[in-house]
Amino acid sequence: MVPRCQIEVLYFAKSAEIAGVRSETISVPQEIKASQLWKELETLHPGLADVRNQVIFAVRQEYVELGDQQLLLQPGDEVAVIPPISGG
Amino acid sequence: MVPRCQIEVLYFAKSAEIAGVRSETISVPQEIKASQLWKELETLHPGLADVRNQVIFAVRQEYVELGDQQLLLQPGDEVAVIPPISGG
Amino acid sequence: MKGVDDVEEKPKDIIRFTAEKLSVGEVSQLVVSPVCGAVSLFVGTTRNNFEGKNVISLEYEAYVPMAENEIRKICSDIRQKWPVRHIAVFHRLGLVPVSEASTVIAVSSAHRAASLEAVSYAIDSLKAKVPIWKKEIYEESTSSWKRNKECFWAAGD
Amino acid sequence: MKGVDDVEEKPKDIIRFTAEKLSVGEVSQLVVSPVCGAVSLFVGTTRNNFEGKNVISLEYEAYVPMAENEIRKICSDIRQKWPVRHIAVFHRLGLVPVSEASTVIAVSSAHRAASLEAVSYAIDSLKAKVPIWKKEIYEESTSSWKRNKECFWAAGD
Repeated sequence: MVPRCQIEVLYFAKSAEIAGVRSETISVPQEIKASQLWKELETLHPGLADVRNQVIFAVRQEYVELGDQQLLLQPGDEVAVIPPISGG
Repeated sequence: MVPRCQIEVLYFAKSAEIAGVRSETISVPQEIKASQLWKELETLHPGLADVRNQVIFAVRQEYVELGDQQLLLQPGDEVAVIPPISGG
Repeated sequence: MKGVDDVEEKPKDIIRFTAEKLSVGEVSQLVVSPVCGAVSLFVGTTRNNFEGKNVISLEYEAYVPMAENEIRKICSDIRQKWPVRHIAVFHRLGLVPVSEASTVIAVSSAHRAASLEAVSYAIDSLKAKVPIWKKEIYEESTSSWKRNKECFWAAGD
Repeated sequence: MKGVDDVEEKPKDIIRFTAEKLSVGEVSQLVVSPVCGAVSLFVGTTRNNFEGKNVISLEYEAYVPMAENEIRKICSDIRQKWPVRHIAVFHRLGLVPVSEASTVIAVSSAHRAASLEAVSYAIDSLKAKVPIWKKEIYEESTSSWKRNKECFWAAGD
Protein backbone atom coordinates (compact mmCIF):
# COMPACT_ATOMS: atom_id res chain seq x y z
CA MET A 1 0.00 0.00 0.00
CA VAL A 2 1.29 3.42 -0.91
CA PRO A 3 1.47 5.63 2.20
CA ARG A 4 -1.08 8.42 2.31
CA CYS A 5 -0.71 12.07 3.21
CA GLN A 6 -2.87 15.10 3.77
CA ILE A 7 -2.85 17.77 1.09
CA GLU A 8 -4.59 21.11 0.70
CA VAL A 9 -6.87 21.36 -2.34
CA LEU A 10 -7.78 24.83 -3.60
CA TYR A 11 -10.72 25.56 -5.89
CA PHE A 12 -11.11 28.68 -8.01
CA ALA A 13 -13.77 30.35 -10.12
CA LYS A 14 -16.28 27.86 -11.57
CA SER A 15 -14.70 24.89 -9.79
CA ALA A 16 -15.15 26.69 -6.46
CA GLU A 17 -18.82 27.30 -7.26
CA ILE A 18 -19.32 23.62 -8.11
CA ALA A 19 -17.38 22.26 -5.14
CA GLY A 20 -19.03 24.74 -2.80
CA VAL A 21 -15.71 25.25 -1.03
CA ARG A 22 -12.62 27.27 -1.81
CA SER A 23 -10.24 24.92 -0.03
CA GLU A 24 -10.26 21.62 1.82
CA THR A 25 -7.79 19.20 3.33
CA ILE A 26 -7.98 15.65 1.99
CA SER A 27 -6.02 12.47 2.43
CA VAL A 28 -4.56 10.87 -0.72
CA PRO A 29 -1.84 8.35 -1.65
CA GLN A 30 1.57 10.02 -1.75
CA GLU A 31 2.16 8.53 -5.18
CA ILE A 32 -0.79 9.09 -7.44
CA LYS A 33 -1.46 9.84 -11.07
CA ALA A 34 -2.92 13.26 -11.76
CA SER A 35 -5.96 11.64 -13.39
CA GLN A 36 -6.47 9.47 -10.31
CA LEU A 37 -6.28 12.48 -8.01
CA TRP A 38 -8.97 14.12 -10.13
CA LYS A 39 -11.20 11.04 -9.65
CA GLU A 40 -10.80 11.45 -5.89
CA LEU A 41 -12.03 15.03 -6.19
CA GLU A 42 -14.97 13.94 -8.37
CA THR A 43 -15.90 11.44 -5.67
CA LEU A 44 -16.02 14.26 -3.13
CA HIS A 45 -17.82 16.68 -5.49
CA PRO A 46 -19.61 14.79 -8.30
CA GLY A 47 -20.53 18.06 -10.06
CA LEU A 48 -16.87 18.51 -10.97
CA ALA A 49 -17.32 15.88 -13.71
CA ASP A 50 -18.83 18.68 -15.82
CA VAL A 51 -15.58 20.63 -15.96
CA ARG A 52 -13.14 17.73 -16.22
CA ASN A 53 -12.10 18.60 -19.78
CA GLN A 54 -11.57 22.25 -19.00
CA VAL A 55 -9.39 22.19 -15.93
CA ILE A 56 -5.76 21.67 -15.10
CA PHE A 57 -4.00 21.18 -11.76
CA ALA A 58 -1.40 23.37 -10.20
CA VAL A 59 0.73 21.20 -7.91
CA ARG A 60 2.91 23.27 -5.62
CA GLN A 61 2.07 26.18 -8.01
CA GLU A 62 3.22 24.41 -11.18
CA TYR A 63 0.77 23.39 -13.91
CA VAL A 64 0.13 19.66 -14.33
CA GLU A 65 -2.42 18.24 -16.78
CA LEU A 66 -4.98 15.70 -15.58
CA GLY A 67 -3.21 12.81 -17.32
CA ASP A 68 -0.88 9.95 -16.59
CA GLN A 69 1.78 12.00 -14.85
CA GLN A 70 2.77 10.49 -11.51
CA LEU A 71 2.57 12.97 -8.62
CA LEU A 72 4.81 12.60 -5.58
CA LEU A 73 3.00 14.42 -2.83
CA GLN A 74 4.30 15.55 0.55
CA PRO A 75 2.13 16.31 3.59
CA GLY A 76 0.82 19.87 3.33
CA ASP A 77 1.33 20.14 -0.44
CA GLU A 78 -1.00 22.54 -2.20
CA VAL A 79 -2.93 21.29 -5.24
CA ALA A 80 -5.15 23.80 -7.02
CA VAL A 81 -7.95 23.13 -9.49
CA ILE A 82 -7.49 25.69 -12.24
CA PRO A 83 -10.41 26.38 -14.60
CA PRO A 84 -9.69 28.22 -17.87
CA ILE A 85 -8.07 31.50 -16.98
CA SER A 86 -9.40 34.87 -18.06
CA GLY A 87 -7.19 37.58 -16.60
CA GLY A 88 -5.95 40.68 -18.36
CA MET B 1 9.60 88.03 -66.58
CA VAL B 2 7.79 85.82 -64.12
CA PRO B 3 5.68 87.93 -61.74
CA ARG B 4 6.95 88.07 -58.18
CA CYS B 5 5.13 87.75 -54.90
CA GLN B 6 5.81 88.11 -51.21
CA ILE B 7 6.01 84.94 -49.19
CA GLU B 8 6.60 84.20 -45.53
CA VAL B 9 9.69 82.09 -44.81
CA LEU B 10 9.86 80.26 -41.47
CA TYR B 11 13.09 78.92 -39.98
CA PHE B 12 13.29 76.26 -37.28
CA ALA B 13 15.91 74.72 -35.01
CA LYS B 14 19.42 74.90 -36.46
CA SER B 15 18.29 76.84 -39.54
CA ALA B 16 16.78 79.52 -37.28
CA GLU B 17 20.06 79.76 -35.37
CA ILE B 18 21.99 80.20 -38.61
CA ALA B 19 19.57 82.65 -40.21
CA GLY B 20 19.29 84.61 -36.99
CA VAL B 21 15.55 85.00 -37.58
CA ARG B 22 12.57 82.74 -37.10
CA SER B 23 10.55 84.25 -39.94
CA GLU B 24 10.87 86.85 -42.65
CA THR B 25 8.91 88.11 -45.62
CA ILE B 26 10.74 87.96 -48.93
CA SER B 27 9.90 88.64 -52.56
CA VAL B 28 10.40 85.75 -55.01
CA PRO B 29 9.22 84.74 -58.50
CA GLN B 30 5.78 83.13 -58.35
CA GLU B 31 7.13 80.23 -60.42
CA ILE B 32 10.39 78.99 -59.07
CA LYS B 33 12.16 75.68 -58.64
CA ALA B 34 12.63 74.56 -55.05
CA SER B 35 16.42 74.50 -55.54
CA GLN B 36 16.30 78.07 -56.87
CA LEU B 37 14.26 79.24 -53.89
CA TRP B 38 16.89 77.74 -51.64
CA LYS B 39 19.59 79.73 -53.46
CA GLU B 40 17.65 82.88 -52.73
CA LEU B 41 17.67 82.00 -49.05
CA GLU B 42 21.40 81.28 -49.17
CA THR B 43 21.94 84.73 -50.69
CA LEU B 44 20.13 86.26 -47.73
CA HIS B 45 21.86 84.02 -45.16
CA PRO B 46 25.11 82.58 -46.53
CA GLY B 47 25.58 80.38 -43.46
CA LEU B 48 22.63 78.26 -44.63
CA ALA B 49 24.95 76.63 -47.20
CA ASP B 50 26.21 74.43 -44.35
CA VAL B 51 22.85 72.72 -43.91
CA ARG B 52 21.78 72.52 -47.54
CA ASN B 53 22.03 68.73 -47.67
CA GLN B 54 20.12 68.26 -44.46
CA VAL B 55 17.02 70.35 -44.95
CA ILE B 56 13.73 70.08 -46.77
CA PHE B 57 11.04 72.68 -47.44
CA ALA B 58 7.49 72.66 -46.27
CA VAL B 59 5.44 74.67 -48.78
CA ARG B 60 2.00 75.47 -47.43
CA GLN B 61 2.73 72.78 -44.82
CA GLU B 62 3.57 70.02 -47.32
CA TYR B 63 7.09 68.61 -47.63
CA VAL B 64 9.00 69.48 -50.83
CA GLU B 65 12.62 68.46 -51.42
CA LEU B 66 15.13 71.10 -52.55
CA GLY B 67 15.24 69.75 -56.11
CA ASP B 68 13.84 70.49 -59.53
CA GLN B 69 10.22 70.63 -58.48
CA GLN B 70 8.52 73.77 -59.78
CA LEU B 71 6.73 75.74 -57.07
CA LEU B 72 3.71 77.89 -57.84
CA LEU B 73 3.58 80.46 -55.09
CA GLN B 74 0.78 82.79 -54.11
CA PRO B 75 1.20 86.02 -52.14
CA GLY B 76 1.29 85.23 -48.44
CA ASP B 77 2.26 81.57 -48.91
CA GLU B 78 4.20 80.02 -46.06
CA VAL B 79 7.47 78.23 -46.84
CA ALA B 80 9.31 76.63 -43.94
CA VAL B 81 12.92 75.46 -43.78
CA ILE B 82 12.82 72.10 -42.04
CA PRO B 83 16.05 70.69 -40.58
CA PRO B 84 16.16 66.99 -39.66
CA ILE B 85 13.37 66.36 -37.19
CA SER B 86 13.87 64.88 -33.76
CA GLY B 87 10.51 64.74 -31.98
CA GLY B 88 9.18 61.86 -29.93
CA MET C 1 15.64 64.73 -11.19
CA LYS C 2 19.28 65.41 -11.89
CA GLY C 3 20.06 62.14 -13.58
CA VAL C 4 23.71 63.02 -13.86
CA ASP C 5 24.88 61.91 -10.46
CA ASP C 6 22.12 59.41 -9.81
CA VAL C 7 23.21 56.04 -8.64
CA GLU C 8 21.93 53.87 -11.46
CA GLU C 9 18.93 51.97 -10.14
CA LYS C 10 18.81 48.19 -10.39
CA PRO C 11 16.19 46.74 -12.75
CA LYS C 12 12.96 46.17 -10.82
CA ASP C 13 10.04 43.79 -11.34
CA ILE C 14 7.03 45.29 -9.59
CA ILE C 15 4.09 42.90 -9.31
CA ARG C 16 0.93 43.81 -7.45
CA PHE C 17 -2.59 42.47 -6.95
CA THR C 18 -4.98 44.91 -5.36
CA ALA C 19 -8.66 45.58 -4.81
CA GLU C 20 -7.98 49.31 -5.22
CA LYS C 21 -8.61 51.30 -8.39
CA LEU C 22 -5.52 51.21 -10.61
CA SER C 23 -3.78 54.45 -11.56
CA VAL C 24 -2.11 54.40 -14.98
CA GLY C 25 -0.07 57.47 -14.04
CA GLU C 26 1.30 55.88 -10.88
CA VAL C 27 2.26 52.62 -12.58
CA SER C 28 3.94 54.58 -15.36
CA GLN C 29 5.86 56.63 -12.82
CA LEU C 30 7.13 53.46 -11.10
CA VAL C 31 9.08 52.35 -14.18
CA VAL C 32 10.42 55.75 -15.31
CA SER C 33 14.20 55.89 -15.26
CA PRO C 34 16.68 58.64 -16.12
CA VAL C 35 18.59 56.18 -18.33
CA CYS C 36 15.47 55.32 -20.33
CA GLY C 37 13.86 57.15 -23.24
CA ALA C 38 10.73 55.03 -23.45
CA VAL C 39 7.88 53.71 -21.34
CA SER C 40 5.28 51.51 -23.01
CA LEU C 41 2.04 50.58 -21.31
CA PHE C 42 -0.96 48.36 -21.76
CA VAL C 43 -4.18 48.98 -19.87
CA GLY C 44 -6.94 46.36 -19.90
CA THR C 45 -10.33 47.96 -19.28
CA THR C 46 -13.78 46.58 -18.65
CA ARG C 47 -16.00 46.55 -21.73
CA ASN C 48 -19.72 47.15 -21.51
CA ASN C 49 -20.65 44.33 -23.86
CA PHE C 50 -19.93 40.71 -24.72
CA GLU C 51 -21.67 38.91 -27.57
CA GLY C 52 -24.50 41.38 -27.51
CA LYS C 53 -25.05 41.18 -23.75
CA ASN C 54 -24.68 44.29 -21.61
CA VAL C 55 -21.94 43.85 -19.04
CA ILE C 56 -22.50 45.81 -15.83
CA SER C 57 -19.21 44.93 -14.18
CA LEU C 58 -16.53 42.28 -13.90
CA GLU C 59 -15.32 40.43 -10.90
CA TYR C 60 -11.76 39.12 -10.77
CA GLU C 61 -10.19 36.53 -8.54
CA ALA C 62 -6.68 35.08 -8.61
CA TYR C 63 -4.58 32.32 -7.13
CA VAL C 64 -2.37 35.13 -5.92
CA PRO C 65 0.91 33.45 -4.86
CA MET C 66 1.03 31.34 -8.02
CA ALA C 67 -0.06 34.29 -10.17
CA GLU C 68 2.82 36.32 -8.76
CA ASN C 69 5.21 33.47 -9.57
CA GLU C 70 3.92 33.16 -13.11
CA ILE C 71 4.28 36.90 -13.65
CA ARG C 72 7.80 36.73 -12.25
CA LYS C 73 8.57 34.07 -14.88
CA ILE C 74 7.16 36.33 -17.59
CA CYS C 75 9.38 39.19 -16.38
CA SER C 76 12.35 36.86 -16.51
CA ASP C 77 11.44 35.76 -20.06
CA ILE C 78 11.17 39.42 -21.08
CA ARG C 79 14.64 40.15 -19.72
CA GLN C 80 16.01 37.25 -21.77
CA LYS C 81 14.47 38.68 -24.91
CA TRP C 82 14.74 42.46 -24.65
CA PRO C 83 16.98 45.02 -22.96
CA VAL C 84 14.38 46.55 -20.67
CA ARG C 85 14.83 48.43 -17.42
CA HIS C 86 11.83 48.20 -15.12
CA ILE C 87 8.68 46.10 -15.44
CA ALA C 88 5.45 46.71 -13.53
CA VAL C 89 2.44 44.39 -13.70
CA PHE C 90 -0.63 45.39 -11.71
CA HIS C 91 -3.90 43.49 -11.67
CA ARG C 92 -7.04 44.49 -9.88
CA LEU C 93 -9.17 41.95 -7.97
CA GLY C 94 -12.82 42.02 -6.98
CA LEU C 95 -15.42 44.16 -8.73
CA VAL C 96 -14.22 46.34 -11.61
CA PRO C 97 -16.84 48.72 -13.04
CA VAL C 98 -17.13 49.36 -16.78
CA SER C 99 -14.33 51.57 -18.21
CA GLU C 100 -12.02 51.01 -15.24
CA ALA C 101 -8.68 49.24 -15.54
CA SER C 102 -8.39 45.56 -14.66
CA THR C 103 -4.68 45.44 -15.48
CA VAL C 104 -1.86 47.91 -16.12
CA ILE C 105 1.47 46.73 -17.51
CA ALA C 106 4.36 49.18 -17.89
CA VAL C 107 7.90 48.61 -19.17
CA SER C 108 10.75 51.09 -19.53
CA SER C 109 13.72 50.79 -21.88
CA ALA C 110 16.47 52.95 -23.34
CA HIS C 111 14.96 52.68 -26.83
CA ARG C 112 11.34 52.23 -27.71
CA ALA C 113 11.25 48.94 -29.64
CA ALA C 114 12.21 46.90 -26.58
CA SER C 115 9.47 48.19 -24.30
CA LEU C 116 6.80 48.16 -27.02
CA GLU C 117 7.50 44.52 -27.84
CA ALA C 118 7.89 43.56 -24.19
CA VAL C 119 4.50 45.00 -23.23
CA SER C 120 2.81 43.14 -26.03
CA TYR C 121 4.52 39.91 -24.98
CA ALA C 122 3.63 40.52 -21.33
CA ILE C 123 -0.10 40.86 -21.88
CA ASP C 124 -0.16 37.89 -24.29
CA SER C 125 1.66 35.74 -21.72
CA LEU C 126 -0.45 36.97 -18.83
CA LYS C 127 -3.60 35.94 -20.68
CA ALA C 128 -2.15 32.52 -21.49
CA LYS C 129 -0.54 31.53 -18.21
CA VAL C 130 -1.42 33.54 -15.12
CA PRO C 131 -4.15 32.05 -12.89
CA ILE C 132 -6.63 34.91 -12.77
CA TRP C 133 -10.34 34.59 -13.43
CA LYS C 134 -12.93 37.04 -14.62
CA LYS C 135 -16.64 36.67 -14.10
CA GLU C 136 -18.82 38.89 -16.21
CA ILE C 137 -21.96 40.19 -14.59
CA TYR C 138 -24.70 40.93 -17.11
CA GLU C 139 -27.55 43.37 -16.94
CA GLU C 140 -30.07 40.51 -16.86
CA SER C 141 -28.47 39.44 -13.54
CA THR C 142 -26.83 36.39 -15.01
CA SER C 143 -23.10 35.89 -14.93
CA SER C 144 -20.45 33.83 -16.64
CA TRP C 145 -16.87 32.78 -15.96
CA LYS C 146 -14.76 33.69 -18.95
CA ARG C 147 -11.80 31.99 -20.57
CA ASN C 148 -9.00 33.63 -22.54
CA LYS C 149 -8.55 32.16 -25.99
CA GLU C 150 -4.84 32.18 -25.08
CA CYS C 151 -5.39 29.86 -22.06
CA PHE C 152 -2.96 27.10 -22.92
CA TRP C 153 -4.84 24.00 -21.75
CA ALA C 154 -8.40 24.80 -22.75
CA ALA C 155 -7.96 26.67 -26.01
CA GLY C 156 -9.47 23.95 -28.15
CA ASP C 157 -12.66 23.39 -26.22
CA MET D 1 -19.89 54.82 -15.80
CA LYS D 2 -23.00 52.85 -16.75
CA GLY D 3 -21.96 51.94 -20.26
CA VAL D 4 -25.30 50.33 -20.91
CA ASP D 5 -27.28 53.34 -21.98
CA ASP D 6 -24.34 55.47 -23.02
CA VAL D 7 -24.66 57.14 -26.33
CA GLU D 8 -21.74 55.59 -28.17
CA GLU D 9 -19.08 58.26 -28.49
CA LYS D 10 -17.66 59.12 -31.88
CA PRO D 11 -14.01 58.24 -32.48
CA LYS D 12 -11.83 61.17 -31.44
CA ASP D 13 -8.37 62.29 -32.51
CA ILE D 14 -6.95 64.43 -29.70
CA ILE D 15 -3.76 66.27 -30.66
CA ARG D 16 -2.08 68.71 -28.31
CA PHE D 17 1.17 70.66 -28.05
CA THR D 18 1.82 72.18 -24.68
CA ALA D 19 4.55 73.65 -22.51
CA GLU D 20 2.95 72.01 -19.46
CA LYS D 21 4.13 68.80 -17.85
CA LEU D 22 2.38 65.83 -19.48
CA SER D 23 0.23 63.50 -17.37
CA VAL D 24 0.17 59.89 -18.54
CA GLY D 25 -2.92 59.24 -16.45
CA GLU D 26 -4.86 62.12 -17.99
CA VAL D 27 -3.98 61.19 -21.57
CA SER D 28 -4.94 57.58 -20.87
CA GLN D 29 -8.25 58.72 -19.42
CA LEU D 30 -9.02 60.74 -22.55
CA VAL D 31 -9.12 57.64 -24.75
CA VAL D 32 -10.90 55.24 -22.37
CA SER D 33 -14.21 54.05 -23.75
CA PRO D 34 -16.88 51.71 -22.37
CA VAL D 35 -16.87 49.80 -25.66
CA CYS D 36 -13.11 49.21 -25.48
CA GLY D 37 -11.16 46.57 -23.58
CA ALA D 38 -7.70 47.97 -24.28
CA VAL D 39 -5.67 51.15 -24.04
CA SER D 40 -2.08 51.07 -25.24
CA LEU D 41 0.33 53.90 -24.55
CA PHE D 42 3.79 55.05 -25.43
CA VAL D 43 5.62 57.62 -23.32
CA GLY D 44 8.82 59.20 -24.59
CA THR D 45 10.99 60.41 -21.71
CA THR D 46 14.17 62.48 -21.49
CA ARG D 47 17.32 60.38 -21.06
CA ASN D 48 20.23 61.62 -19.02
CA ASN D 49 22.88 60.56 -21.51
CA PHE D 50 23.76 60.55 -25.19
CA GLU D 51 26.96 59.02 -26.52
CA GLY D 52 28.60 59.32 -23.14
CA LYS D 53 27.62 62.93 -22.57
CA ASN D 54 25.45 63.90 -19.62
CA VAL D 55 22.21 65.47 -20.77
CA ILE D 56 20.78 68.00 -18.33
CA SER D 57 17.59 68.71 -20.20
CA LEU D 58 16.01 68.84 -23.63
CA GLU D 59 14.35 71.70 -25.37
CA TYR D 60 11.64 71.06 -27.95
CA GLU D 61 10.23 73.30 -30.62
CA ALA D 62 7.69 72.51 -33.35
CA TYR D 63 6.16 73.96 -36.47
CA VAL D 64 2.88 73.58 -34.65
CA PRO D 65 0.18 73.97 -37.31
CA MET D 66 2.01 71.66 -39.71
CA ALA D 67 2.87 69.22 -36.92
CA GLU D 68 -0.82 69.02 -36.03
CA ASN D 69 -1.66 68.33 -39.67
CA GLU D 70 0.98 65.61 -39.93
CA ILE D 71 -0.31 63.96 -36.78
CA ARG D 72 -3.84 64.17 -38.14
CA LYS D 73 -2.61 62.28 -41.23
CA ILE D 74 -1.02 59.63 -38.99
CA CYS D 75 -4.32 59.24 -37.12
CA SER D 76 -6.09 58.82 -40.43
CA ASP D 77 -3.55 56.20 -41.56
CA ILE D 78 -4.07 54.34 -38.28
CA ARG D 79 -7.82 54.27 -38.80
CA GLN D 80 -7.27 52.77 -42.27
CA LYS D 81 -5.14 50.01 -40.79
CA TRP D 82 -6.67 49.10 -37.43
CA PRO D 83 -10.10 49.24 -35.78
CA VAL D 84 -9.26 51.69 -33.03
CA ARG D 85 -11.56 53.97 -31.07
CA HIS D 86 -9.80 57.07 -29.75
CA ILE D 87 -6.30 58.36 -30.44
CA ALA D 88 -4.47 60.96 -28.33
CA VAL D 89 -1.07 62.39 -29.26
CA PHE D 90 0.45 64.90 -26.84
CA HIS D 91 3.86 66.51 -27.27
CA ARG D 92 5.52 68.85 -24.85
CA LEU D 93 7.39 71.97 -26.04
CA GLY D 94 10.13 74.02 -24.38
CA LEU D 95 12.37 72.64 -21.66
CA VAL D 96 11.80 69.04 -20.57
CA PRO D 97 13.88 67.92 -17.56
CA VAL D 98 15.42 64.45 -17.38
CA SER D 99 12.88 61.65 -16.69
CA GLU D 100 9.89 63.76 -17.69
CA ALA D 101 7.68 62.92 -20.68
CA SER D 102 8.23 64.65 -24.02
CA THR D 103 5.42 62.75 -25.72
CA VAL D 104 2.48 60.60 -24.70
CA ILE D 105 0.54 58.60 -27.28
CA ALA D 106 -2.57 56.66 -26.27
CA VAL D 107 -4.94 54.55 -28.38
CA SER D 108 -8.03 52.62 -27.32
CA SER D 109 -9.55 49.63 -29.10
CA ALA D 110 -12.02 46.84 -28.44
CA HIS D 111 -9.25 44.23 -28.57
CA ARG D 112 -5.63 44.71 -27.66
CA ALA D 113 -3.74 43.90 -30.86
CA ALA D 114 -5.15 46.94 -32.68
CA SER D 115 -4.12 49.51 -30.10
CA LEU D 116 -0.71 47.90 -29.45
CA GLU D 117 0.16 47.95 -33.14
CA ALA D 118 -1.33 51.40 -33.66
CA VAL D 119 0.75 52.96 -30.86
CA SER D 120 3.92 51.47 -32.26
CA TYR D 121 3.04 52.78 -35.72
CA ALA D 122 2.16 56.20 -34.32
CA ILE D 123 5.49 56.79 -32.59
CA ASP D 124 7.45 55.45 -35.59
CA SER D 125 5.55 57.80 -37.91
CA LEU D 126 5.81 60.76 -35.54
CA LYS D 127 9.58 60.37 -35.49
CA ALA D 128 9.75 60.13 -39.28
CA LYS D 129 7.35 62.86 -40.34
CA VAL D 130 6.25 65.38 -37.74
CA PRO D 131 8.18 68.69 -37.70
CA ILE D 132 9.36 68.77 -34.10
CA TRP D 133 12.93 69.45 -33.01
CA LYS D 134 14.84 68.51 -29.91
CA LYS D 135 17.95 70.27 -28.70
CA GLU D 136 19.96 68.40 -26.11
CA ILE D 137 21.61 70.53 -23.46
CA TYR D 138 24.74 68.90 -22.04
CA GLU D 139 26.33 69.30 -18.65
CA GLU D 140 29.37 70.96 -20.24
CA SER D 141 27.04 73.76 -21.39
CA THR D 142 27.18 72.76 -25.01
CA SER D 143 24.10 71.79 -26.95
CA SER D 144 23.15 69.95 -30.10
CA TRP D 145 20.14 69.73 -32.38
CA LYS D 146 19.20 66.09 -32.81
CA ARG D 147 17.86 64.14 -35.76
CA ASN D 148 15.70 61.04 -35.65
CA LYS D 149 17.13 58.16 -37.65
CA GLU D 150 13.57 57.80 -38.97
CA CYS D 151 13.59 61.36 -40.43
CA PHE D 152 12.70 60.56 -44.04
CA TRP D 153 14.85 63.07 -45.92
CA ALA D 154 18.08 63.10 -43.92
CA ALA D 155 18.40 59.49 -42.83
CA GLY D 156 21.42 58.76 -44.97
CA ASP D 157 23.59 61.70 -43.95
